[in-house]
Amino acid sequence: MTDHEKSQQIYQLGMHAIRGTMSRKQLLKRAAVLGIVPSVVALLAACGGDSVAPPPAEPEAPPADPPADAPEPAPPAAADIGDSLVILETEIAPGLDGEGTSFGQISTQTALAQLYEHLVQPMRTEDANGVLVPEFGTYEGRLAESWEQNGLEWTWKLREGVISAAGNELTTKDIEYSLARIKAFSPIPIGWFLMTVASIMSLDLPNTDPSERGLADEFEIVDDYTFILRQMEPSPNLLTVLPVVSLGIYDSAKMLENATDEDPFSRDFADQVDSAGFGAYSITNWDKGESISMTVNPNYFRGEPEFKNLTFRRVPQAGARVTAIQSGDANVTTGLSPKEFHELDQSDAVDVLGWLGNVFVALGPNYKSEPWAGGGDPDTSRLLRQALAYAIPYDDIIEQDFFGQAIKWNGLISSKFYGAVDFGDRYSYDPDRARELLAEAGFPEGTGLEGPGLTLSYIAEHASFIEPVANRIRTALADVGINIELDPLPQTQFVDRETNLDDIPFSLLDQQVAIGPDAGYQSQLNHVTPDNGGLDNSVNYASAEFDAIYLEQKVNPDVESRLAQMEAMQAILIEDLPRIPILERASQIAVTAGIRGWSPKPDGSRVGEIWTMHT
Amino acid sequence: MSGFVLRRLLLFLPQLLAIAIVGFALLRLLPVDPVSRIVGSFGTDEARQSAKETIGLDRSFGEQLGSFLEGLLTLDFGESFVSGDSVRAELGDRIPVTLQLIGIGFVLALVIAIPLGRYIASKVGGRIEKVTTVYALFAGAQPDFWWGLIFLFVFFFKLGWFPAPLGQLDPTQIAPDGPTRFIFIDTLVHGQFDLFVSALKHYALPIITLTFVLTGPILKIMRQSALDVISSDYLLYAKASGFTPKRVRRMTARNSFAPVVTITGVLLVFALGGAVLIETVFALPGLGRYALSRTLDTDFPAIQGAIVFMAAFGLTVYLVMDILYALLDPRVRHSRD
Amino acid sequence: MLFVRDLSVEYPEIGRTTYAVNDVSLDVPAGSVVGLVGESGSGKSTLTLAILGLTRGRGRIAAGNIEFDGENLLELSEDAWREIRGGQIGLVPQNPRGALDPAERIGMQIEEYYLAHRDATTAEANARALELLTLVGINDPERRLRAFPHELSGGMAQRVLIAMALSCSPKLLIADEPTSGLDVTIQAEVLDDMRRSVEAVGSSLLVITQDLGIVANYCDRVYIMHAGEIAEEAPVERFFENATHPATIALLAAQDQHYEHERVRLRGLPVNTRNLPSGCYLHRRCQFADHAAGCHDVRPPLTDVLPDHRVRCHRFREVPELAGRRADVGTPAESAAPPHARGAAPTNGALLSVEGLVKHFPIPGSDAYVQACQDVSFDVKPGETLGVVGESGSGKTTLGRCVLRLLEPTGGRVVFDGRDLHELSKGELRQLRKDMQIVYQEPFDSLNPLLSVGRQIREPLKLHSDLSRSERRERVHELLGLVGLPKAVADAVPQGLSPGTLQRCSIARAIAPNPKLIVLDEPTSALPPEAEADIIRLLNDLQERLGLSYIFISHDLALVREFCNRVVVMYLSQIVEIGTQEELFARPRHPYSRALLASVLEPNPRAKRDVGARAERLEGEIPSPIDLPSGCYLASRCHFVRDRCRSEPQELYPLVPGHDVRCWRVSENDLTEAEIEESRRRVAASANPDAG
Amino acid sequence: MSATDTQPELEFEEVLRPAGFGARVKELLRTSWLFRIGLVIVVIAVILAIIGPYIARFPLETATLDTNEGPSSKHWFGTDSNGFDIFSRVLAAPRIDVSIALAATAISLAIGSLLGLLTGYFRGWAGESVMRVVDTIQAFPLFVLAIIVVVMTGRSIQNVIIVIALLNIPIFLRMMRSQVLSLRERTFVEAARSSGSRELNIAFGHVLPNGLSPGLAQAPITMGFAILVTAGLSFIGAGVQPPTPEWGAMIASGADTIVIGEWWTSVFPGIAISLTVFGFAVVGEGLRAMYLRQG
Repeated sequence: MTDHEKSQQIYQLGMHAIRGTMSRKQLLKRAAVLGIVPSVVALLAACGGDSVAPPPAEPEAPPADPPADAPEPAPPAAADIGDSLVILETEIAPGLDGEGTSFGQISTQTALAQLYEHLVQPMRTEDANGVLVPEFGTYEGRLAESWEQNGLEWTWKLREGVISAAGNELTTKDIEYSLARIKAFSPIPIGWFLMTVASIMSLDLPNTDPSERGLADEFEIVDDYTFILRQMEPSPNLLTVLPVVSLGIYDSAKMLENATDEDPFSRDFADQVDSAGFGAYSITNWDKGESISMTVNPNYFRGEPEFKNLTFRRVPQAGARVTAIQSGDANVTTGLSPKEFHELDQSDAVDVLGWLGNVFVALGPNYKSEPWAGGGDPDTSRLLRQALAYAIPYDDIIEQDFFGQAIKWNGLISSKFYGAVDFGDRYSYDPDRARELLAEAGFPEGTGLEGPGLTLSYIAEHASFIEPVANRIRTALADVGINIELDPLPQTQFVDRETNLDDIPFSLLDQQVAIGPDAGYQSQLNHVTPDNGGLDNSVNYASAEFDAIYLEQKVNPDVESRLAQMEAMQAILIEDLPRIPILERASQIAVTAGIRGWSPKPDGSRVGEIWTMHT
Repeated sequence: MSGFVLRRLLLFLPQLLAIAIVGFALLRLLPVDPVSRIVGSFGTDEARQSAKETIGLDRSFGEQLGSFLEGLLTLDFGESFVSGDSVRAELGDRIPVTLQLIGIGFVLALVIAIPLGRYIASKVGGRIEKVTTVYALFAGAQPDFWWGLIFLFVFFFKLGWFPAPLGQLDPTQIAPDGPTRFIFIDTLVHGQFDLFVSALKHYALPIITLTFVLTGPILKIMRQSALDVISSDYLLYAKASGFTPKRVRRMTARNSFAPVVTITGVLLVFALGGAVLIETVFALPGLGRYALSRTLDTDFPAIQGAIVFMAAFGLTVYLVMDILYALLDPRVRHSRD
Repeated sequence: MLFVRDLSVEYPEIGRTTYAVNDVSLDVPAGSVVGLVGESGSGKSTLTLAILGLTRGRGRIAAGNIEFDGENLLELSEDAWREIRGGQIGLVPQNPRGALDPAERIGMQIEEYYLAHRDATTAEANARALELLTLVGINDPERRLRAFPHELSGGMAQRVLIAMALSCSPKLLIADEPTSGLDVTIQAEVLDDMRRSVEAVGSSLLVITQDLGIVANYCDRVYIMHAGEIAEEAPVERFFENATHPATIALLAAQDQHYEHERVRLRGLPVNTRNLPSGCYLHRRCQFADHAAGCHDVRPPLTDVLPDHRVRCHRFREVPELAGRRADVGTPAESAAPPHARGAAPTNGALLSVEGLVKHFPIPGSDAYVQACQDVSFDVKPGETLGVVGESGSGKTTLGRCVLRLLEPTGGRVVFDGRDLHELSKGELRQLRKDMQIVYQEPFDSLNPLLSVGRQIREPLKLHSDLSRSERRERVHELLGLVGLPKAVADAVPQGLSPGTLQRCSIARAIAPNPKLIVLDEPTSALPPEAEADIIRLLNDLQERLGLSYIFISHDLALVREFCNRVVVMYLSQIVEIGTQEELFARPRHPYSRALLASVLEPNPRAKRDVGARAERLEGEIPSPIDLPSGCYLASRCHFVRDRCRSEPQELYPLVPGHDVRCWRVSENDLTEAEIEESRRRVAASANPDAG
Repeated sequence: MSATDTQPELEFEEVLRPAGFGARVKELLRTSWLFRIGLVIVVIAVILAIIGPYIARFPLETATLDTNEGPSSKHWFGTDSNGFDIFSRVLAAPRIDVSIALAATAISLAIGSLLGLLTGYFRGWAGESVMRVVDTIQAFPLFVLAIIVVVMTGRSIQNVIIVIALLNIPIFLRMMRSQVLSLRERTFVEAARSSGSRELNIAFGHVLPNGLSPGLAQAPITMGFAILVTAGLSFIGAGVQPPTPEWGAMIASGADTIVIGEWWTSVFPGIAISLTVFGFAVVGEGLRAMYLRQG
């Protein structure tokens, strides 16, 4: 079976999974449904890891981290915060199982990051602004004390004396349990992820009966603190995958206490009742949908954090979150608009921390919808897309709508990812050029342009800052003769249509995050056709040439030639423009003045590990 | 009288059932498809089928309706498509918030509007009467959500008298768990007076907003009906009969309350639905926002649960209103159209 | 007892103050009955309230003195006032149903009234309430005590109020139009009761009324109010014979043959007290107003004509002569042939014949029904006026509707112009409608308030004629002329027009399609007395010109006598007597007809209804039309009742040709004149033991 | 009296009131300052609904670089985050708000009155059933129903109009029906019948126009209410599509920033709603008082 066939099959299974896992709890209880959820993976918290090699772009990246440029590091205002933090979020985790229905939710990932601990995490160093910047490619052991690679075999040594919140000591049993649990529900996201990206488990013959899905060759216990992982084929991404937020290790003792015959892996318990992790915190109170409170795990191996009690509260209104953090009613919040971060940055009571990760804004003209399909002619389509790319006032958007807290995106792969190419000013704001291209495509001055693609959709809940962008684009497109309408969609609808149905005719994407910091991976996520293993090709881009190179680089162990292949792929993308890249924006977080130690991740969990926060 | 009440009671259940069924059918008639949203466009037929089976949409309309109605008997609305939780439990958390908001808002509005309306009715043509009448007209025609924002701007942002709009309590405070889920009751039951005060502060602005808007129409009706009574022949005759002022006041009160009862009922039903606006402004986790967000999520069981509760609430209000009206005005006991 | 001096009630308004009662002085001596007469809006009701220290709305008593029983009321404290109100001075208000608290049971209201003035227990008050309801002749008083006001008829409510007013035996009873909502037979009963109670305890009675019959029969002294002032005051005989003020004369002329109506009538609507003219308030309306006499500029003082006869008119010496009272005219009772009635009915075949008409109104949700018409048969000949009289609930209005098939009869036949109405198709019926029209009681109600009068008159023309638009317009103007109205009315809406004018418009609409028959359903009962006379003249005039036939439905016997050729008397869905006008009024046979006639109050103090006439009075209340007795429907109220009456349904027996009576005793000559005389004598004796 | 002998003349104090609405409104205008104010507001709102978009000082839907500016001599009401001129959009919004209100009210008035007329005039089990249905509908918080329907069928002006019309049909239906129930007992209806008019002609020619008065007096109030509902729906994102200038959506766009002091984005459209709805309410009250006086 070729890789191609394999990934196709897995893809099909994955689709099953979405149906099952996304539908509801009972299904999970029955644990009878297979699936992977590529779509949600796209939204999923990206793994915190780095590519093997540091992204080449970093040294040259012109504006480093805009918010970090804040005139002077605000003097740590004498905020007497105490040992409790109030964190405001747009949503509160509806479930806490890394393999549960809600694993894709930012709020769930934020909570998991506090409750569970991982084998490894990327190394981070705190910069002057109090941001723990990940240093891609270097890892520190967490639950793992050390590890050794030998071909396809990785030998892991666990840290001794690590005690869970429930008081149980970590042993290889817990690793076995956690992996078995992942496999039992495979192929669901994490299992799938381990398999496809890190090539850990042989999942080519999925079995719907969980009882027959024990760990086989891929895992072996040596003693209480030593175990071996085996890969199917060489993949440099294992360390990248392990820090994925929902890959936390379970306290098997506690989990088994709560298992039932129907639910041997305690999914109901882990998803809806309590956590069972080795993380820094444990749950004290959970008001579904409204708030979740945590207190410190006294046994945490890294010691006590400065903030002992956490309260996550749901405050969907950005304005309310802003006021709350200003008034000191809350200490941490995210999910604000650039403007709000900008405003907060001026306030003495609040510090805004920022890091330029892989959050981007792009237009997604769908190949299924006219006029972007170009009537079936790829050339017309390409010309139209290029016209769009020349018609967008990048600088205005960055300055007016993002207050300079973003940079123009000169490519279709996040600039900090491994293998990303910066195409410079391949496209810049040039309305005359846009008009020319439009005419060339057969639509002089926009005459003759029609179709559902002229309705631009975006997430209504993000309207406060994405709508100005949409309006600016609308105005700019009108200027070159493309008249579009706006159609904000509720988040759930937008996400479903964007990731599952792929039928949004024209979307304004925001916060699209890739999970693997690797150009190949991001291509697989966004641009490869489903037939060749593409995951979230929401604009239905299909290029045989591109797919062919992708499949080659995927199994290419040679670093140099793989880099060349990835560059070739991006060269195709930048001409075809399956999406119109607009900008990369900063990941930001607002904290009560004086709080430091934010450990950002290139994902949606935003808040990161709170354990590292301090004043 | 008892016949009247009985007749109204007999209507109650069929009406509730009708709304429940219409709501149920409406969700299935509207162009939304929870299955597609769950499965995605690449879903195979089996996948669609399995998802359908899971959420029960594979069965015939009649069967679905049957089990929905069966659930209704035990107030079981099923489990949410989105959260997987029991909709009844979710409603149990949300409903108290909205009921407290509009309940207190209405009590205050009535306590202000009734005596004031009665008072200005006796001062027709006077300055206070004119100002109050204009106020009544004005307040009855206002966007409450906007006033909520204005109040927030003034009393929170500018003056800092009230806490940030962050729900029922300060973010650090944790609401007691039960027994009623009404925070004002639960905090007292548990003797958590600090939480009670905090809740009071958090509810203050939304309630003031609601009261500000509600006072208008109630005042208008109260003024008019008190005016009608004051200028009525029977009141004049009561005076001409040498009745004591106390008796005359009782007569005025009793006869002018009936229209107030009606308008209160109508407003109450509307406020339950309109509460979503104030809840949104003040981030109160109430029923309105629940209904809104679950509507956005195409969460059928949750929407159905919300519809049934709201219908039951509305019908109960109308029932109580009719009975009160009949108690106050014997004329309707005999014939009511 | 009561002496009112220079009383004024003012209504302050922005910029000016108006006086609803202006400088009024009025005496009600102990043991007397005083009448207060005036058009609506003349300030009568305001005055009566002011006597109790009350005003409506923002009014206040601006000046004057009220001395009652030796006390100056206006100096009283509020507590003392409360004792006077209801305790010393009882008020029977106008609008009886509106005067009762709608949310309180009747019994409770009476008890509270009683307890407000008497130190008694609730049980005693309850007993008193029961006693009083019985006294004012309410059937089944225990049940009524538990009733709410809306469950009572207007008449019953009026009696409840009378009972309340009498409950504390007040020294002065003020009755504001106490009988306006009552049927004639009951009206007489109530007034007799009130008068009797005044006589019995030596208290006094102030009656506010527009009905000169009541004045003539019950009052000792009369005050005429006009525009908030007393226009004239006089003892009752002098009032009728030597009226001096033009307003008084106009009032009298409408009901009294002694005056030539056209010569003395007041023009236009009553003067609005909010907008009083200079000089004599009446000068614009008065036919005798004269610049030279100062009518236009100088407000006339109240001047003594005789010591007990005062009048507020500059020309009081000339007016009686100018008005031309004819001393030679007899009282109406004596005049055999009223001027407008034509004695002999035309003899040609019937235009309309009604045979065995039955109309039931089923009561929803039960098998019961209201019997509105039972076996009604009569004819109407071309050019004839058939009167239908009866009290409320007798079925006369239903009959009028059924005849026109505006209601579907339950049984029987109506043949109009040779065609059975009930065999006609809907279309044919609509065609035939042009030949039969109707004029209604309520002028405001019978015209569409939104449409112009002209359009409403045009409507039948549009349906039933081929006239072009402009022809129709012309025809409307012609019709308006015919009913005595200017063309301009055509473009006006009904609002703002007087009831009399509106009724003319209704008549114009009725005659527009050139009908053969018009049903007149109490066309004048909602009109003030003067307008009533005008309308009757107009109808007579039109009948002469256009050869119309009328069915004239009325409860007013005087009008029927004046206006009709033949008369049908209805009682409880049945015709009890039918005959020519002369026959019926000269020799009424049926006990009900007799009672009805006997209840008529002649506006002539010299022809007071004698006490003996009470023999004709009917006892108790009309039985419910849902649950009619098996025998004679009148059995429960009739003085001449025999056992046979109670069991045997009555038939219409022909007495003489053209005169049928539904009473077996009359038909079998069982009820003799002697017996009637005997009955009279007996009642007279019991009513007035002293005279016995 | 002989009718034609004398020159017909009217009694003095009788007033020939022309048939028509205008004359009565004039009277109302003369007597009530509040009504004058209300009418001025309504007239302005209606005029703006027609010309608002054309008198705007700045393009309504063209994003500019002047974002989030406070009120100034250039941008009288400031600008929002899109760089839209708020003053221009406040003036242009009646095009949407007032039009939606007008259309929805007209539809509900027409349908409600028609149903009310039919169920009231031709009574029967069908009419009774309609009333029970209306009872039931009215017991439901309709704003929520509106949300459900608009969210699920898509935001569009048509959907908003239809939903608001549905909300108001029961009000007009009840008004008309109760009017008709009393009007059909009025004798002028029977008079028309006795003239030979057909039932339908009577129902539509006589009963309908008379029964309409309270509904017409209610109409401005309903319009105000419709503006509130439109704005409310937009506020929670179930209204019209952006960037259409609409007051509720404009308030919503500033809702997040008003609490951090950027007040102008929400305040000005709010004032516009507040005044407009008040104006409609005042006019409605005035008409109602007029109707009651004449009734």
